[in-house]
Amino acid sequence: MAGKVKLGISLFSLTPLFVTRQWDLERCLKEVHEMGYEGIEVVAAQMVPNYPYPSDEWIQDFKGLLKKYELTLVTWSAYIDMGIRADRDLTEEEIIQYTRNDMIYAKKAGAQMVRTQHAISPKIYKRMLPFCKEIGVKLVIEMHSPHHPEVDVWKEYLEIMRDPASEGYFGVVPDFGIFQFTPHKIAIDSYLEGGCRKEALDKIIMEHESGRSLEEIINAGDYTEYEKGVIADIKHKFSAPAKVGDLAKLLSCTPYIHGKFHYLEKNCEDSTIPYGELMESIKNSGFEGYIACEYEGHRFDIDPKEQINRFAIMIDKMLK
Amino acid sequence: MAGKVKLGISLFSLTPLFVTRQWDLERCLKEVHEMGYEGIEVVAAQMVPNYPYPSDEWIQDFKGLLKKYELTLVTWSAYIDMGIRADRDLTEEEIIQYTRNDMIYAKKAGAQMVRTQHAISPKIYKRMLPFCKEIGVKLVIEMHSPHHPEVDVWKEYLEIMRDPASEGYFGVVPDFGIFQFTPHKIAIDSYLEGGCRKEALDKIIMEHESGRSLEEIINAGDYTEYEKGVIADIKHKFSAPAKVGDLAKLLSCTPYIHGKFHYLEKNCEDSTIPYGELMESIKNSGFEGYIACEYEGHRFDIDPKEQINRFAIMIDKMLK
Amino acid sequence: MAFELFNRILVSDEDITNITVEGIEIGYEFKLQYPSYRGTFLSCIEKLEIRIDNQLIETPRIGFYINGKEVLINELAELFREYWFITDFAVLRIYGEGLEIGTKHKVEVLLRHRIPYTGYFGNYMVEDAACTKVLNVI
Amino acid sequence: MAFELFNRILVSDEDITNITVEGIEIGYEFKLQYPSYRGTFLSCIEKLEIRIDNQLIETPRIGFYINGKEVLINELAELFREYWFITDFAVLRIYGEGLEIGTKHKVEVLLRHRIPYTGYFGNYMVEDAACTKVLNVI
Ligand SMILES: [Mn+2]
Ligand SMILES: [Mn+2]
Repeated sequence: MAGKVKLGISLFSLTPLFVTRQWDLERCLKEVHEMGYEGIEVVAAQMVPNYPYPSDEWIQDFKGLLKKYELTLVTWSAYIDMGIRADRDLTEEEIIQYTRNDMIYAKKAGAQMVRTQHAISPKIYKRMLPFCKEIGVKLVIEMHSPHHPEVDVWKEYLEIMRDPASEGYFGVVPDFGIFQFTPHKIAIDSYLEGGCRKEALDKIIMEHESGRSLEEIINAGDYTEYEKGVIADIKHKFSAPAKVGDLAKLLSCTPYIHGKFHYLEKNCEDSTIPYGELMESIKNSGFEGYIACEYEGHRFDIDPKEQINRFAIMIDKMLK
Repeated sequence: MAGKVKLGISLFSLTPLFVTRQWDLERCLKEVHEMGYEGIEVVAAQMVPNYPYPSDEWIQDFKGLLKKYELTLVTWSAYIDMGIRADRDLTEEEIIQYTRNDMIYAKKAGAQMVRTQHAISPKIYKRMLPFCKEIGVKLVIEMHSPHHPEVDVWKEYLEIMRDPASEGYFGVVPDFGIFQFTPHKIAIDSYLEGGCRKEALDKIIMEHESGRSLEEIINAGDYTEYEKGVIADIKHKFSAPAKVGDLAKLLSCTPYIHGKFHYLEKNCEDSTIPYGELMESIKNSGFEGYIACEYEGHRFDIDPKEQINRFAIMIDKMLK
Repeated sequence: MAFELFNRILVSDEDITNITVEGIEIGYEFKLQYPSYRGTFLSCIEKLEIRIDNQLIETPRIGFYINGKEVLINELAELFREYWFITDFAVLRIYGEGLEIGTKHKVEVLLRHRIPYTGYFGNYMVEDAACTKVLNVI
Repeated sequence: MAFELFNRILVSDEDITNITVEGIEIGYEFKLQYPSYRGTFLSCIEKLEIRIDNQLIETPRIGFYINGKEVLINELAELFREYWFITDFAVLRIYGEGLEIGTKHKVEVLLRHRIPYTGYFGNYMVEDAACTKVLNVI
């Protein structure tokens, strides 16, 4: 791998194998190691038994496995599960407790950083800084679709992250899903299964990519009601991707990147997210962290192992 | 032990030793066996780990201990914890679930009966009959002070219990505390510690026992405010004991008795509950079940072991 | 469908077994898995409907057993500190008659659940997971 | 006093220990026992106040750890399915500075709790258990 960019993987990528008990945590670690991944992210709510309060024995076992498979625990991925309760959102006190708790276990497990979510709020985020410094763990927020750098709350976050007081402890994790401009294979398959005609869908996507509006597309063809819904869905989801140029602005406070994708073709390319341009931007920025494979096209009929292998090949090629 | 009356004990009697971890469950079983007790009651909410959902391993271990110490599990004591929730009382559905659950684990542990509480309601009690028959476990309700046979809900219960349809499955557990007519040593010590003068208390108790009313007692002496409170407390708690004659009326549907007491003197006698007369009534009735020692005078400075030994001596003497 | 994977894991392929207490049948049970990529708190379950051989089972007959405790369906929405780990099975206990060994039964489960971190611009996503399997009784 | 026994078990005699994460002190902890003869559901706790060296500790700093989970004081009243077994200790974690090893501190706990089966003729009994002990830090 060229330069200081390192190849990581969120074990979330292995969801279909993990939730069906085909691969346990150790098997996941072993396989990603063998594929050349060096750093991992664990989604604690997914793979940590007794979460949110894992046992010390589990932590010790986990650290032993990381050593065995020569893997670095880059990121402990946490949520702001604001909507846990049926009657109300979490309170500030509760969010702090959950976040502190994740940071404690992340530290015990040896993680460099905890990924959290925008719902933490700028106010609470700032309040967590002393604890980050106290225990020496970064607390980073993922910028995930449908968010992008122009969302108001993100302008606030970026200001906080760029404040020298938080340097080394705060940061943003851009999820490349924010750059996705057109439907991926999983969505396309779903539209087709739902009854959209193949030739209609090809036309819709071509017109979407050429910049036509919802009304223009609808008026330019003879579509079924379901197909009109597909058009609306595509325009709703893929009309406002972040601009590639935005990445450069984020990278100064980016310690980690989510290489999100839903499907890579046999040629190891993604036709829905401009990976080539994004990787150029990363190389030019001097970014030194991990870019993590985050495969999310989970279906029974797709082999995640093949997909994450293609990702490693794609990134490797681009970094050369 | 004369006749068919058998000596049992509620392990609740050993509370001070159990909650301070001086005696574990096995030690409790060993000691009561050595004192001649043959049957036990376990208060599940007190001594069963992982209650209300004990593990099958624990059940097996417990049964092994019962065998080792030649003890019969007579009663699994359950509660109707109607006030568990802060916002409302338990619903019918919840009461049924908790009760069914206790009956299941009682059956697994080999208990003959489950003691429940009056709060189950006559309606739900009747609904439990099919399940009692299905799994072969009695469901009995304790009549505990301040209740007595003249309380309305108890008239209903006794009618249900006397219905031939419920024979062998329903019944009442009289707690001898309902016959207590004057304060026991623990209450007296508490009044004295609270500031009541010894000579004042002697006079109050004498006058209470001779049948004087609250006003008569207060007017017949020169009492402090605290002492007036003591008089009110005594009159409130000990003015309406059940009549000894009531016991005979209950015994036809009584499979089990709680020999409640708070303090037995060195001569093994209780001066606050008419044990002699009650035991005569039991002997005359042909009652064949267990009378269980239920010592409740829990303080740090009293040895429960000595108290429950005195109980065994007292009952043994009376049954001869 | 995007959630096809998760729908398919909702009802475990394991057999139905009768619940017995000292040899007496008091119902039957089968296993559920949370239909997602991660675990959740029980309070995120907004609805859980069980149909056996096309019959809706009334909630008082159902015990939802997880983490060493058995709760009622009606309580799920309030259990905001009870975590359902993604590879743990919940045991769905249906009290009443047992089922005949060797027979097959259609088990239909509908689970409506809130995704607690999805309030990006307002409301949380609520998903319906549904799974129907024919299971053996052993 | 009738509840003298139970008052005295509320605060365990065991020492205070600092809470550390990879060698970094993030607070201290000590143990509580439920002040009764039997266990209860956490929802029966109506108030829990902690004073250390006569200072009331604010609730956001406190973690109440039991049955493998840590909850906030403000949540106790709602946890009607979480059982506190009578011989299990709850660990009271106070986040912030640790305490100096070898020092002694006054620990005062007030626990107000509802006795859930006492509604004989109406209201439930509510008891205040209080315990003060001077504990070592080790
Ligand atoms: Mn991501
Ligand atoms: Mn009793």
